[in-house]
Amino acid sequence: MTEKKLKLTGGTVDSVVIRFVGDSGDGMQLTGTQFSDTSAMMGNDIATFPNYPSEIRAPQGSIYGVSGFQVQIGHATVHTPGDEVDVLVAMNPAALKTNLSSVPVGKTIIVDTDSFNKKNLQKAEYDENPLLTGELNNFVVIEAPITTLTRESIADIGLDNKAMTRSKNMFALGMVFWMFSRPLKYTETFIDKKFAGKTQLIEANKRALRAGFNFAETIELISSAYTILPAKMDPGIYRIISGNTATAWGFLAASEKSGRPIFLGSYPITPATEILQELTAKKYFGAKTFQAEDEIAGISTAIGASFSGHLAITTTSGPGLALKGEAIGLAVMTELPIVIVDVQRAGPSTGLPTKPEQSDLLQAMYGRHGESPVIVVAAKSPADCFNMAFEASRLAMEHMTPVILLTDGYIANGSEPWKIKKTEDLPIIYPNDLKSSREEWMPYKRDPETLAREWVLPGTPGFEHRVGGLEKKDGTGDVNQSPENHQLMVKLRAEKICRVKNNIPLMQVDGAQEGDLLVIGWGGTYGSLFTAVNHLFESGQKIGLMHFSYLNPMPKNTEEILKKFKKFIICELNMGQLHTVMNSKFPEYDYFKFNKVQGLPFTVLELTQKFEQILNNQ
Amino acid sequence: MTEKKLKLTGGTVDSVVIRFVGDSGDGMQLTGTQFSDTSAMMGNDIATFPNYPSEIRAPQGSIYGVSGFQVQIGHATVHTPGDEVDVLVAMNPAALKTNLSSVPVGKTIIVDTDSFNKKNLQKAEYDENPLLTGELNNFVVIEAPITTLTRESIADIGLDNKAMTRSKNMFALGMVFWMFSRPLKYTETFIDKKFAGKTQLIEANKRALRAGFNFAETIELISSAYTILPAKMDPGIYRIISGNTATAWGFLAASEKSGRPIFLGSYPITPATEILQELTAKKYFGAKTFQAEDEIAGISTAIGASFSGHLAITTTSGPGLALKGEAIGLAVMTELPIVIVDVQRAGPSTGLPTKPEQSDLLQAMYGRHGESPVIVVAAKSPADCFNMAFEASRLAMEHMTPVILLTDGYIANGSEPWKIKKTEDLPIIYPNDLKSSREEWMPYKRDPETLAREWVLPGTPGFEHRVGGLEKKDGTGDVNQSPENHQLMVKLRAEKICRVKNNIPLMQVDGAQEGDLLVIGWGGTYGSLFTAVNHLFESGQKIGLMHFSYLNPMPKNTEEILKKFKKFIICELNMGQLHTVMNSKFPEYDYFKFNKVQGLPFTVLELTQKFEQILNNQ
Amino acid sequence: MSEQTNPVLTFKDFQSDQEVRWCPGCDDYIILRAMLKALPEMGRKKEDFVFVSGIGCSSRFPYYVGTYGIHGIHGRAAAIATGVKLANPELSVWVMTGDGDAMAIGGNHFIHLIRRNINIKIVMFNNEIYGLTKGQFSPTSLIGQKTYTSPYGNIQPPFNPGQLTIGSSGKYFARVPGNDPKMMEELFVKAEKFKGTASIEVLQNCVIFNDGAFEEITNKETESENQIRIEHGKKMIFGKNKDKGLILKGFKLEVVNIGENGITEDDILVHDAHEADPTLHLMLVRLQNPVVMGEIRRIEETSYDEVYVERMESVAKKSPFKNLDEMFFSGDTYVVE
Amino acid sequence: MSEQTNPVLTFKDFQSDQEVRWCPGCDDYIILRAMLKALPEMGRKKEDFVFVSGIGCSSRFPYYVGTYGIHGIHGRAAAIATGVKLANPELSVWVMTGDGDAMAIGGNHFIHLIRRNINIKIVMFNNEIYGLTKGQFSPTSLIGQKTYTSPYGNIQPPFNPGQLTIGSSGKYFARVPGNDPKMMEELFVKAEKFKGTASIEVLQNCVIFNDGAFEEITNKETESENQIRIEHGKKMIFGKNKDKGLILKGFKLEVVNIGENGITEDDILVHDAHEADPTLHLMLVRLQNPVVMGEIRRIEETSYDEVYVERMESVAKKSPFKNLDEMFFSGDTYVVE
Ligand SMILES: Cc1ncc(C[n+]2csc(CCOP(=O)(O)OP(=O)(O)O)c2C)c(N)n1
Ligand SMILES: Cc1ncc(C[n+]2csc(CCOP(=O)(O)OP(=O)(O)O)c2C)c(N)n1
Ligand code: SF4
Ligand code: SF4
Ligand SMILES: [Mg+2]
Ligand SMILES: [Mg+2]
Repeated sequence: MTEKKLKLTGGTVDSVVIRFVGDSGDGMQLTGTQFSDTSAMMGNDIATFPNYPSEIRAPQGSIYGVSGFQVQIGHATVHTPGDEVDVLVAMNPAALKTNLSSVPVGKTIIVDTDSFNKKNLQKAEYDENPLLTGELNNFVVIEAPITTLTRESIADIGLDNKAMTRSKNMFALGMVFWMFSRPLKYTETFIDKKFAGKTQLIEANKRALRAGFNFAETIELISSAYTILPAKMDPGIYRIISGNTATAWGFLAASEKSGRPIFLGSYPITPATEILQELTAKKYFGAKTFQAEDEIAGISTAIGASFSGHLAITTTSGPGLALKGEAIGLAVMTELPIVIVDVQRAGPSTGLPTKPEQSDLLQAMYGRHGESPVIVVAAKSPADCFNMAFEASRLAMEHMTPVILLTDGYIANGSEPWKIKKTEDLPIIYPNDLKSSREEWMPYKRDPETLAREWVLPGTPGFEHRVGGLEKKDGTGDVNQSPENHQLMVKLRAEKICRVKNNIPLMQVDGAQEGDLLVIGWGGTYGSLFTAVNHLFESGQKIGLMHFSYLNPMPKNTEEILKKFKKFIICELNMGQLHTVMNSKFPEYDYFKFNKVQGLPFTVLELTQKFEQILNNQ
Repeated sequence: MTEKKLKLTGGTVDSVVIRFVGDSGDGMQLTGTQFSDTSAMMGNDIATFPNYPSEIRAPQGSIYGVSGFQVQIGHATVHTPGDEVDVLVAMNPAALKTNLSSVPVGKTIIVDTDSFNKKNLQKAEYDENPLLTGELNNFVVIEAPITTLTRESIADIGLDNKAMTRSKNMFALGMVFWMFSRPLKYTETFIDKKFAGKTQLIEANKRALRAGFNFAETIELISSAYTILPAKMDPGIYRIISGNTATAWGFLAASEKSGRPIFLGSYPITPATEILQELTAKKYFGAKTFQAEDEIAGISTAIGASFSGHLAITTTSGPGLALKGEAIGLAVMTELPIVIVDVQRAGPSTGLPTKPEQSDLLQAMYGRHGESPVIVVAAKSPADCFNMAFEASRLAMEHMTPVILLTDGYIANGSEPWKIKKTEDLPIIYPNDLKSSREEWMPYKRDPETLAREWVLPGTPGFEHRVGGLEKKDGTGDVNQSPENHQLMVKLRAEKICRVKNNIPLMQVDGAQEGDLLVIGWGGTYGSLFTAVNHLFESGQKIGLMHFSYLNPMPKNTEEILKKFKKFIICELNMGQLHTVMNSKFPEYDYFKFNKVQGLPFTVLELTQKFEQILNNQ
Repeated sequence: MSEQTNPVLTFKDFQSDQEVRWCPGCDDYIILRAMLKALPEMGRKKEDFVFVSGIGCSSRFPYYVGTYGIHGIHGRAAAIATGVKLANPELSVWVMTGDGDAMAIGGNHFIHLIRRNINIKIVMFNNEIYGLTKGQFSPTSLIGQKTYTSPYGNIQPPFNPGQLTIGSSGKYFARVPGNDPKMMEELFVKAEKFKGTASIEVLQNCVIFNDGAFEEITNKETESENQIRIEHGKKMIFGKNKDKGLILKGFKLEVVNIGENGITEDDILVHDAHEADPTLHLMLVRLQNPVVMGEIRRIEETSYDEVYVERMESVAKKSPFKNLDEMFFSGDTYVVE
Repeated sequence: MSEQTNPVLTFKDFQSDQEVRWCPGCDDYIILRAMLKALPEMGRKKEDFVFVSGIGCSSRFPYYVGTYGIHGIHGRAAAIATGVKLANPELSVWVMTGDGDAMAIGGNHFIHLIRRNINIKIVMFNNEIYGLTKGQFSPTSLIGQKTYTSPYGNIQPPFNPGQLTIGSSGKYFARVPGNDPKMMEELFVKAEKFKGTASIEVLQNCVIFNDGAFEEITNKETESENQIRIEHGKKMIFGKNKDKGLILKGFKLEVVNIGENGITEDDILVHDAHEADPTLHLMLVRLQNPVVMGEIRRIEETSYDEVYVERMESVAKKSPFKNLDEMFFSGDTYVVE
């Protein structure tokens, strides 16, 4: 291995972005996760972004088969996986080719030279070997024959060639561990667990890991490794959690705090499937899951289970939400609580199914026939999925209504440290249970404050009643087609959702509380928006961030906040859907738009530049 | 029969509103249609509104079984079926009870006294007979033992009691014909046709009709009948047409003018089913229809047929549109032309399935995942359904995109005179067919002006290609997941729809062209809005009407028109959906809202009052 | 909420306060009466019944029964019912549906419910027409049938609901004429006791849009010749004079006259509704003349909901965590101070 | 666009320019090759083929064939194909689908296509798993199968695709192992000639998420014992030494050894794929040991699309109007001057 052109110098840095890229089969997701987890346990804050291809296993070495995992680790709180890559680990030419543009000049690239053979270069559409052409002159390129070294280090274990080669990701991970002074023990424990019983594999992986570590240490060429001090985070006990797991756990907590067992009726779809999988695996907590024949059956079973008194959930992504529209209308009319999770991905149609986007907001708000308002909330980060799943459940059952929870592929697959919540510290959820006496009770008798009707379950003697999709008479719930009653009921359903604003927290603005520019966002872009806003705020700009977790209804103080700023910019990973909503709710304000529709998150850089431009009146 | 309390005086009037109401089984729809058609043929303008119950045949005499048919006839152009009823024909107590509130004091009520027996009064929830209590004192009540008289008039024909009773609607119709000096011959011809071969029935119905007519004439108590002079309408040949028939015929015309055969894939749903039925019956024009297993199959077959080069259509109502959302996304991505007709009905969920509403606009605009813009157009009256079905087809095929056509139950079932269009007078439709040579052609090569891709059909040698729901590479149409290409394609698809504005007519304002108040509406409310606006305009107010037929994109001059007015009011049969759209597109203007959600059309009166209130600054 | 005998409940107890709104003369009234009479006989509490439907004339049914009920959306009754039942397996859950609701838009949920064998009863009102939408052909309409969407005669070959049930690996299928309240009543009670998905086809006359569709089969004059009513363990004999029966000939069932050509009662097949192999049942559901009524197939196995509950319990027993907190704090956690 | 023999076309002509992107070792490659070899043999023009699919690994198929094609949305391939075919009945339309695509979300369109008997070929890649979404159980997954959504073992009883086809009144069903390109190639060519809906199940191995699902059946060592390959008009004999066969015993098929217990070849059943009565075919699709391969059912009737075209033509002939204008101006019109 040779160090090229530029000197690599270690030292202490604030935060670093590392991206592991290789073939789908190269284990990059695992490598990235191990690096992230280890860093988190060392007290760094982290934010991750897995970016995998839509093919299951694309042909080896191909460009569309490249799978990547990016993590930012910092000693200050980090809110995004980072814009630009400080260290790129590229296991083959295709991985280098497709990721090079994210690496700024002067940064480090580690490559497995063994993979830069003619076949792979061709597949990556390189005419010549980029390691030889000089096109990488401006980077610190660390060329290591990783495959060979891996094989050598484990040659005597008795594995075949293919199996040996599979450990090369551990070798690469070892090198990176050394660069950032990470201990190996977490990953070693992980290996023990993962390969339990398969002693050869345990031995091979551990040895490869250590070999990489040692290799990095012993070769002179890396003069010194980077150090990242632990982040200043809230004291507490943490774990690394992905958004989908956090969503599942949030539901488990809501079930516990409401006393209502979970029923999840879903049909698998990327990137939402893990929620179904996680709750199925955790069946022992009493969560009932049901893999239905399609999305419509998924939500229909949830509606049935809600009628039977369960915390009823259905999880999906955009195309599935489209299919559920009619059934959501039934839940609106029957005023039954259900939570619909939409882990958004890039559309329209099948689109870019593994890439994140925020383009289902309008569908969530308006994608049903008739006047059928529902609560819409969104999670802003992987760990926040826990909170918002909890909140969605709470609001559904306290207000007897469907709630749509929007997350996206970015935060669903990404992970970050979660300061673990004890269930006893979570608020109690009060489903709007039967409280009337038999005499006063009617199926559509409403709570005077929330307008929620009471949730009366089959099996309760004396309260037998029927619900359904035909318009209901106010109070009795009988089928009724009278004009006045219809108008009244349409208004009551709207007002019921409107009053939810009395039961959600006020909007908290980050950065300046008043001033020149209010950045407005929602959902999974929080990390990037916050980082950019905070950066400018700390550098003295009067810039604030209003980030929506509650989209319908919006917090009560929303307009109050708008009044305190001069300019507004709405930033979204779509063509301007919150912009449409804000214009319809607060048309008095003039909003700039900043939109990106690339199946990728915002970079902090592009945001900062845009904000500066507006602040400087350009 | 006795004339009660007030004198009924005949004379010449401008317009009159007649409503026939009775049991679902009483044939009120037929009676109303006969009266309307006859009036139209006499040169009156007419507008009708059938209002039938959602039960097929509710128990006789019950309140929810009441079926009604209202028609306004005028010697000036009439645009609505009218607000208030001048003559109510009530065949039983339930019909009287449920319709009395629409009859202003002093107007005429014809009742069949035979039906005011104890059983029927009970079913109508009358404690006492309203004919005896004096509660009808302020109306001109014409009490006639219609059932008895009918039976007597046809006793010798040899029908059983039940069959004889069935002719009573003809007797009532005969009475009304006499009141308005209508000839019987149209209805007589109709009877001949309808009962062809059943001589007894022909005889019975004709005799009952004439008996009613004679009865009205001979009894002294109707001192003189109303006369309505023919309306001043555009010269031409007319026929009475319902909205659903007009929609079907508009498609037939579009097929003729584009050279593309029709394929309609649909699933029955009220109130859209008649379009499917009409096109199926008119198979001989080459329209292929297919009753699918559900709405998703309906639109999916249409997409397939579009790929095969047909003018592909699917028809439905709100719940069906919700189900079609995902597939519309596929048509957006594959850029295939299809027309989706949504005959709106009152929602949410099953709602009031036989009542009209305009509450699917936002679903049409936004009810899909991802960024998936489509063209949205709406018809404003029964006859206008012909134009807009034609337009929807034209735009779909010229721009290679899905088009949603919104009508509603009110105009779909209602009818009005249609000045028949000769097909040769209709514009030619130019589908965006293959025009490139094999060398230049690519599946996603776009017309530089419209951005439409070329429509190349299976069977064309040398142009084999695949389309699909995954994001497509600009030009080649290959599957492509690159960030930049995705952003480009999202923008191209949006821009393609945007450019449709170069291919639609400018907005024409009715009434004042500038001034104090601009009334804004869309779709089936045109008749009421126009009548109210025109009334105020003619009385000197600076009020205009901007009524949208093209909702997405909107006509180019929309903003220009907005600039010319001081105040704006958006009137809709929903909670404010166009309001949301206008705010998002033209947030600079301050819109009042006027909304009604009762499963009923606007009345001219309530509109006029509202407009006056705003004009008077209240 | 467990089963009990409740001798107090009567027909009246199960009536709802809603006025019944079908067309006069519709068989739906007969089905309703039969159900209201059957319900008290099932020996269960009133509050433990849930009637679920989609959209259609038939789907108005739940409004008329004074138990819990859901009038759902078109085609989704089977899925909604699945949720009701899995959430609370103690309930007696009934899907009331039409030929369109169950087999057109709802076809997928119908076959999947049957495949899973969840303890839910499906009563399909097969009138071979879409009633509520005023007369379009349905997936059971006959070839040539004239309806508003087949004015020149229907050309889509129909499903046979029994065959579709067997095709979906169904464990229970019964057929009953819509004009025989007695037989319906008995059948509903029997079906309630069956642990699994019961698919029941009622040949229901729609007087308005498809009057007389089953006239030949259900007409009181000729029914004994055109119907065969079978019972498990009994010989498959029919005819006014009980002089006809079914025998197997190669791969096919044949109708024979007892007493002719040396055929005696002994030659007649005994109905075996409990045979897991569906061969005979397929023959029976397909038979056109006579049309077979009664429990054609009834294979008692563990139902999905039972397995589901067992699985929940067995997994819970092996739970690695006492409670949620334990899971939250398990594995790779770390402390920030 | 009518049929023709086109001796010029080859395998290569039917390849598309897209790189094939399945996992290395996936049976899908074998199916693709078999199809590319079969296509030239069908004697039709390249431009007259349309491959339609839904979503799934299998549904990527159309991209790899150089004909016309639609990669649709999940579950809707059968419906999209129906539109393609009815709009242009001259085309040869193929639905390429998976067990999830065809029978989970697409179940309804699948059974309705089969019921209608439209001349469309369905090739279902049955790998008993959802491949594309990375390993959840499908409607054909076995009881006990561990997948990401059944970590404790699947408890939903599976469909049998052949049985479901027969339940849907299907006229054609064939089964073929995913590792036998020769048999597939032949079958595809035969199916193309069939006028009606052909339902073809390919037992397709998913190396990543359900490897070895059909190992016992398709393993080259044991296949001749565990499979029986049948042909219309031929005796149903199998075994390495052609020493086993099927006979009928009452309502059931039985495997017998030829030469044992006095059984000779004469006793062995002859396969009748053309018998309209589905009894034998139901037995054959259900047989577990051996598993039946080949054309199990092939009943040639007029297909829906043929009737559809005839109906269009016959009605057109009786048209009361020469053209649209005539209709517009027919009946009750009136003149305003
Ligand atoms: C999504 C949706 N599509 C269509 C309809 C219209 N629709 C209501 S009932 C029905 C068919 C009813 O037929 P069936 O199930 O046989 O019931 P029946 O009225 O004959 O008892 C249809 C098409 C609807 N309500 N919702
Ligand atoms: C509406 C919708 N729901 C769910 C999905 C996710 N999805 C894609 S393919 C698939 C299942 C694929 O299984 P199968 O049809 O058996 O194909 P295979 O990948 O096994 O060949 C699922 C659930 C989707 N794309 N669209
Ligand atoms: S339309 Fe037919 S099925 Fe519906 S209620 Fe009337 S008679 Fe019964
Ligand atoms: S996941 Fe399975 S079915 Fe899909 S391509 Fe890979 S091996 Fe084939
Ligand atoms: Mg029906
Ligand atoms: Mg599969």
